[in-house]
Amino acid sequence: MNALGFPLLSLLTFLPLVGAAIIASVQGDERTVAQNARWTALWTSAIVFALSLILWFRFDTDSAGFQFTENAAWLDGLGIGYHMGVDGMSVLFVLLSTLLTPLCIVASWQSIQTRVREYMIAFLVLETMMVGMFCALDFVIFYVFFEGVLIPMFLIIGVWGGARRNYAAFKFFLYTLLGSVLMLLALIWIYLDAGTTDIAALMQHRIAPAAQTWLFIAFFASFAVKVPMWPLHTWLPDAHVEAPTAGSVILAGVLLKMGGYGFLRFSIPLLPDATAALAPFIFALSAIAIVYTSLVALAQTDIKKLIAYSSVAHMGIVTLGLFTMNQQGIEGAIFQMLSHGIVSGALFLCVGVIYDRMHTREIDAYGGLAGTMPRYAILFMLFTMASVGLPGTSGFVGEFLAIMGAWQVSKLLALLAASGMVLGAGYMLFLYRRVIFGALTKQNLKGLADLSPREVAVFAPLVVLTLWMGIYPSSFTVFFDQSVARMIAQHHAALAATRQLAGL
Amino acid sequence: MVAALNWMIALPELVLACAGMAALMVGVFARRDAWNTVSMLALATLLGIAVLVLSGEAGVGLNGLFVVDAFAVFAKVLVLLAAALSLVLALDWHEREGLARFEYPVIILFATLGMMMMVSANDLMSLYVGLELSSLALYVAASFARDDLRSTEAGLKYFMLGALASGMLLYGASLTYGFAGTTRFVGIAEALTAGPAPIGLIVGLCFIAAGLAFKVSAVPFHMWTPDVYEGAPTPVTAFFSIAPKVAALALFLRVMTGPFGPAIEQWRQIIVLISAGSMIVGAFAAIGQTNIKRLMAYSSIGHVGYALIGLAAGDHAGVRGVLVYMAIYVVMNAGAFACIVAMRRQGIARERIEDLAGLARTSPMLALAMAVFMFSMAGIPPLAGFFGKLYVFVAAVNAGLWPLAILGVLASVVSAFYYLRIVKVMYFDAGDAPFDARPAALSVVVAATGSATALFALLPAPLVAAASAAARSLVGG
Amino acid sequence: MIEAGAVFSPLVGAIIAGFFGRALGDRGAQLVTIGFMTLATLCGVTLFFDVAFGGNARTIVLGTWIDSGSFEASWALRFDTLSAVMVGMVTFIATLIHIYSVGYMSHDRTVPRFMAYLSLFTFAMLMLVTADNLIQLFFGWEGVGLASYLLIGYWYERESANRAAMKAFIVNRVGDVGFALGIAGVFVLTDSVGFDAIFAALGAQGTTTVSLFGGEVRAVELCAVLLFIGAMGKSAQLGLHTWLPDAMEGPTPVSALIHAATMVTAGVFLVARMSPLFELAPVALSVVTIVGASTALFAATIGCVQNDIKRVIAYSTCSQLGYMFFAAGVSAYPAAIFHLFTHAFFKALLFLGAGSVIHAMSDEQDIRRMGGIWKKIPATYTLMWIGNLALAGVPFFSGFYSKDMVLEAAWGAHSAVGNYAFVCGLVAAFLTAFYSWRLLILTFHGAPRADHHVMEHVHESPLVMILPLVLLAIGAVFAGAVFYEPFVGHHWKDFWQASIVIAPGNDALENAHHAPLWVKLLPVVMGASGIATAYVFYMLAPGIPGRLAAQFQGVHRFLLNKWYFDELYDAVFVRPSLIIGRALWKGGDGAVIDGFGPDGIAAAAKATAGKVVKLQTGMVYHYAFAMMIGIVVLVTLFATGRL
Amino acid sequence: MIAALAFYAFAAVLVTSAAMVVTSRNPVHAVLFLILAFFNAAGLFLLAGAEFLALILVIVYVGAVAVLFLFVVMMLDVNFAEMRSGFVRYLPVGGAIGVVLLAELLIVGLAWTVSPEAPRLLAAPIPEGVTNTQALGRVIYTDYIYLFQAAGLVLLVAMIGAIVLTLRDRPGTKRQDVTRQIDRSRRDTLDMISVPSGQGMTVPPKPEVAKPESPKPPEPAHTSHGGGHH
Amino acid sequence: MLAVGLGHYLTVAAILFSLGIFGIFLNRKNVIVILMSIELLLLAVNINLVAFSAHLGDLTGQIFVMFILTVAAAEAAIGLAIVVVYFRNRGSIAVEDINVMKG
Repeated sequence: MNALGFPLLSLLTFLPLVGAAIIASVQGDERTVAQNARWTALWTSAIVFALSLILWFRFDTDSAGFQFTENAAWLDGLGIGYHMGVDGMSVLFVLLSTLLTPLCIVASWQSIQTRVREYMIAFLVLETMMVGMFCALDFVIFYVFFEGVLIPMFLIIGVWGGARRNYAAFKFFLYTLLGSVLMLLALIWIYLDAGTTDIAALMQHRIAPAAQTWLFIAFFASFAVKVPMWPLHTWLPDAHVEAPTAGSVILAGVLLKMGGYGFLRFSIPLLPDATAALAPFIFALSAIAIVYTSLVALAQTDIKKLIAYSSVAHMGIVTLGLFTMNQQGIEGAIFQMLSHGIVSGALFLCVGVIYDRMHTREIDAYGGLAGTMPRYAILFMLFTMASVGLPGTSGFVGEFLAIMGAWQVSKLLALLAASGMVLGAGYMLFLYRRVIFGALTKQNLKGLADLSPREVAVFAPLVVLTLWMGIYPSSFTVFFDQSVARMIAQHHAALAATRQLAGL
Repeated sequence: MVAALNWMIALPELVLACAGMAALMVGVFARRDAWNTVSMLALATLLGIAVLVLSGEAGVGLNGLFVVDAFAVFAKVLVLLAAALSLVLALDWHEREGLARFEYPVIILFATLGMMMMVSANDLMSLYVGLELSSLALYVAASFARDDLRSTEAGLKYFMLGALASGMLLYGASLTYGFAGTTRFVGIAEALTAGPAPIGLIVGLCFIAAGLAFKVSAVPFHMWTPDVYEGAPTPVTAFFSIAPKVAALALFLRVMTGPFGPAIEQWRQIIVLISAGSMIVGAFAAIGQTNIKRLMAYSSIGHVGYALIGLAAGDHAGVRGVLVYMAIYVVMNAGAFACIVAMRRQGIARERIEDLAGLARTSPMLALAMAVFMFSMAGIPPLAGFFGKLYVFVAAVNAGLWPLAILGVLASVVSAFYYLRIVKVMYFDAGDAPFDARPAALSVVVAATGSATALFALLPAPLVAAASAAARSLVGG
Repeated sequence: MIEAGAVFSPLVGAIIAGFFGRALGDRGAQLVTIGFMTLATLCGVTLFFDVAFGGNARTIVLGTWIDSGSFEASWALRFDTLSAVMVGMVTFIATLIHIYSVGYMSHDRTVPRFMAYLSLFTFAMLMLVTADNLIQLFFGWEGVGLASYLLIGYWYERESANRAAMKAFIVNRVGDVGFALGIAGVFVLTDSVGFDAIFAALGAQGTTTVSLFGGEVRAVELCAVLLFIGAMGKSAQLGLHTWLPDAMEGPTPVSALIHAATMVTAGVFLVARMSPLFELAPVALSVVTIVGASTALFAATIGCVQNDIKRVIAYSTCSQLGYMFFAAGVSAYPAAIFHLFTHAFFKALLFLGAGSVIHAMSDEQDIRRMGGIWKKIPATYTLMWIGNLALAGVPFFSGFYSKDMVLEAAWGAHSAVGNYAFVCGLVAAFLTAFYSWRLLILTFHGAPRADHHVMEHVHESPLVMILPLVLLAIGAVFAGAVFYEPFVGHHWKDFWQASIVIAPGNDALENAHHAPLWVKLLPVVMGASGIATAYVFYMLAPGIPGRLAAQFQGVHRFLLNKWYFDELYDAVFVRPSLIIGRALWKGGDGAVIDGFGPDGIAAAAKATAGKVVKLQTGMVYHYAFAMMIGIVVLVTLFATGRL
Repeated sequence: MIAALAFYAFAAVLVTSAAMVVTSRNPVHAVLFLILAFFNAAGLFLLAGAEFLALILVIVYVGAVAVLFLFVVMMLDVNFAEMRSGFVRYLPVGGAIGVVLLAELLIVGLAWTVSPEAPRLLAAPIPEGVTNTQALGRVIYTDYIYLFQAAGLVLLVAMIGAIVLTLRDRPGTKRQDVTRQIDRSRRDTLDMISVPSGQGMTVPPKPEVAKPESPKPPEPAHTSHGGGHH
Repeated sequence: MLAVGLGHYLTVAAILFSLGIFGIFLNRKNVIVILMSIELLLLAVNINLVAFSAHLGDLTGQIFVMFILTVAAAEAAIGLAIVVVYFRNRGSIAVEDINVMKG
């Protein structure tokens, strides 16, 4: 099995389903069921998180290979196996998923009062899909989890969402589905070409450069929608705005990372020639995303939408970094993904806090909260600063490394990436100023309670992580140093091989 | 000509025919309470025959008119399962709708017999007779609610177009016979291998394909489907959407890969066309529907389009894909129809999609099951429907059918829209009064098909292995 | 240990005051922060003497920070002469301002917050100056930016304060983009971000070129210019200066600490710190000189017509920063730092004095509504005099030494840009003296222009405010004379050692010592005439300014409106951003992307669905017809082609 | 030569009457034309040497099926139509499609080729020296017993279907009860009374006993021909 | 020209078939005419088969025709039965009236 002697990753993946089954089987009146569902979901996700910490401590950071691997037969007819494992590039995402889930459950403790049972089941199923996706070492397994996420997320947005939840849920679902099905074809092509969908084996497989472009476009269709890259981003603001708080947290925290992870796991290593050829195209889109969505964010009147657009801009930094194909760029991108997972999740939680109290997300409905909610103001400030990439917070490291990487590719690109620093500061501070600062003139805001202990408990880990990742990021980058270095080396080797072939 | 009768290989069919007649007798003489008795008898027969089919041996018999191979066994078991499932759905429904006449299960039995004969056909004549046996039974079943205008209209439309379709099929068969000098599948294949197919045979091929396409309701021979599905009593619609579809597709596969196997280059294009058309119509036409049965009709047209992708590939992978697809399709469609059958409020069967509103609150398990079926039909992993599509697309890509594969995935996105709409109505929309209590049998069907659909990913190997073996017996490889 | 004490004790104070402020109470928070600041000062001043005069330069590595491939940045405390000067100055002045704040902010509602911010700022500034690599410098850089943002917007209920805070942060960010890119450039050039490694690698990279927008430029020039853009942002140089006057929305101690004495000088520090790089980049140095000189002149012109007491001093700061830059630009880094050092004292003194005046005038800031109060607040009056004397470069006050040195160095560069800087500097010196005395006279002399209600309340500030002023005044008087010799004397190299590098051939500083007498005298003359002019204008013939303003209405308005920079930026950047953002949102996202993308496709699908459904007429003959068409099409396609 | 003339005659009438079937306004006329068409088709069969089939066509089709059509047409008593509006409207398109189809089929028919393999593959060559009926009789119950039985099932299903669809179980209708019929004993129903001649008769009063009704035909007559094939 | 061959029979069958098809989709009034058109289709098939049978010297075609006749008879029975029940419900068998369900 693996070094641990038990299938840790499968356990992490499927344990939430057990919790979901328990919740589903609870009988009784609505209150009992709801309370039971909450506690069961919390305990399940907490246990999963605790188990996932084994990954943190036992992961061998000196190795670039896959660890904690598991293998089993599955789709016999196609020779596709159940293969799980993590390497440096995925392990932290697993932890991110397992961390955010219990926080989301706690955050939903009171804000979700209807159909609690279904809500908690949906979240646990979602956790299964997320963890499974990051652990999958088989392309088909990956795809199954990658797509499977849509189901619970669709329900979460649609059932517990806001006024335009139908539109948002459908848009989210169909948009991402459209992207993924094209990837499915590419997946099948690769499978037929290589005879396997095992990721480790695929890494050794050379795909004809002529085919790579098409495959890359197919992958791009899927991952770019998920990331989301401009101009495929419009589902995101809608989905974020309508989703319940915890849904937005997961959406921003983990789901967007699936696209970046996909690029990292598949597009770049499997399709080196196409990656090299199409990188400028990606850069162009990323740069546009950074400037364009930042400007759009400036014009927003809805808090969540603003943060959603900021996510698009931040993910533009990620895609930009990923395709620089140098250590700083890629590590910056990965770090930015992790950081964004924490920070944007926290920002959405921040929005949730006031939404729970006021039931509006209009920026104009707020103002001067610093007076009544000082603790909240501090937290919001911290995450705002992390979002604009203030050194010492997690947001800085990724962004800065990505800019370092971008500079090595193109000066103009780095300039555009860095312009996000200014624009980001612009819209985030603009938001903060209008919500937190200013005179407290609105009557209905005067009685707002500051953060409750439960809310503080939700934020505490995120605060710690934001600062930890900002002050001592090496403890995170060490996980993926080796994997990234290996990937870059392989990329350049593959390109050299192609050149050699072309030369002959 | 030495007749190798070898009638034992047709034992399941013989037994089924006898059982059908016996059930008829029971019904005639038992008078009043015949409905339940005959239904149970028919159910038992169907399941018993399935066992017989599984335990039977392979071979060609009845003077070469009849063939049993792994492919036939697979398809027959599927047909029998489908028939049994739809019969279970009918148990309660027919009683409530005043249709509880013992002839129904008998007709189902004979229809099933006809389908088994189709599946086992090894000659154009046995193909025709089997097809007509099942068709006639289906015409009757469609108009079974004889006092209901919609039901009789469904029967009438189905009949008229069906007769036209069999006319086409026959015309094609006659041309084929005229070219090959024989109606035996093997003979036709031999005649075709001798040289390039002449125009006459190609025309015959087109006509036969058209006739079969009608049976599987592929575009442009699909027009009857929505009306018939809507008009026929719901359990009959359930039956229509699964059993004849499997049988006809199996026949389609056998005819195209068997006798016309050497002419694959010609018919592949035909299949590509009708497959593409079916996927498009199935994806788009269902969008505006308000009647859920009609929606399911378009959905089934779309699904046939996907299955035909596998046929277009025409190789082992393709046939396997079709079989896996259809097996999964049968299960999820039966489940979906079980949910539709359960849509009864204050004694009146409901068919509008809006009637599902709020189901997630009033009947969470039913809603969950329906959601599972809908997501599965949309092809979202990890539900079973995804794997059906996966196998079909693997075949398509393998055969280089890129346009079809791309069209297929795009159509699946479009069709996801209306599947999602049902989920949306159940989960997002405000509730209505709950449905009437549903009979236990229905719940069992829903639970069984629902868990099979949801958990297929855990253990896909048996089905895939069986389909693979079946495909091998048909096309080798 | 002492190093860490100097840098981290303000942080400890900030944390305690910030998070436990409510428990500690105002007094407790003040005690804690001042206590830790005093500790820092003790350490800092000790280090100043130990390192700068003892020659014990050292670097203490605290741990790894960012590590990505060859990109390695660590947390470290670097103490060389340059750092030590800064640490000593910063801790000393910051402590005084902490103490001053006790009095100045005594009526504020959230004293602990204020004290925590101040300490936080000090910590960030110390991290900046003790950085061992560019990244940590950037950390401190942004950290002071944050603290500045928080402190400017301290009175968050005031809309103008919020705007000013945002403006400060964002304009600084523009500079930071240049800084960040500069770091990237340096990293790519030298494969390192640590100072020692950079400087070691630079020698070999002097001729490396990079392509930029189609052309080839020398890499070091590019890096130096980019870094200087960062410095411009923080030090409010021409173009990126607009935030500094607005920053006066913050409480006066903040203006003193951040926007006069310490933070704004970070840019100068950066250029000095990166002197090995700049020495390889003559073009960049010319840019520095020109920008610095222009700023010095430009800010001084505006300072002459402003009416807000703090804004006048703010523009004066801007102008003095320009002096420092052009000093650095002519490779006279020691002169720049020396002016920075003296300026810190007298400018903090001026600001705190202004604060004292404002305090006395019941929060009145407009000098047109002051006057005639010199007798009521003699201590403040005296201290303000000292500050202005130093600022105007009146002999033997500290400003005299440093400003003369700067101007002599500019002359000493013997280059076109040097001469430009020299001329600008001279004119600016005149203007400086002019507006300084304009300020003094309008504020303290003449007939009281405030209403008598305010006048009745005019009172001398408490001791806790005056005491720091006195200490600063001592500095303003003596710092120049005392530190002239080590900082910029003939043996400046012994003092600065390796912390500042001047390439052979860039002899401005050396030449300055041999400047002719007229060069040395001219600034003093300019200062004196400035004072005299102000005396004439505002004391003897108060009608002249009004007549001049009427006469040169255009010029006056131009100056009064600060050369229309704010309006320009508003029209070119701010407004368009919002308009474009809105257009992209509604038009780009809404109409185009969604319109042709998801929504458009969905609508098209629905329309298609409607059409497909219409085919389904319900008529059997149509169905049969469809089948016929189907078969005919199939036959036609596949059979007739084979005839 | 005569055969050829006969062919053309039969063919011409066949085609003409078929056209009339499709176009005549009165459904009764249409049925009658259909019958005419069947007769002529039978003639063609005869010419092609399929005597048995020719007879079957006349007997079964004309005798049963066509008459059934006639029966239903008259039973449903549909008033026959004014000029078909749709007919004209759709004629151009429909005609075009029909002409294309016809052209294609004609091309196919006229350029017919038989596979070179065909002679080898014949399943049931026409035996020499036996009549057509005999030849068919030889194989139909042996080689093709499967189809024969299956056809029987088809007819059975048709029968069941026709019954289930059209048989009305009207309340009050008297139905045949076979058991009771069989169970009847003469004693219950019959009293043998010897009547002295010339005296007249008095019937003693007795309890009412259901009289055996003559069984009502359970469904329309057309199923009967199905039985005829068995 | 006068010698009657396979082609002649096929021609007749083709014409019949086309007429049958024509009848189905041009008829607007009476369903039963459609049923009759279907009989024409089958007749065309039968002529085809008989002609091929004669041409090839093979009995199979004739056997096929026999079963087609049988099945067609059954089909006609069912068809008419359905027409009858439909008439009972709708009171009309005009083709244009059979349009309750559409879309």
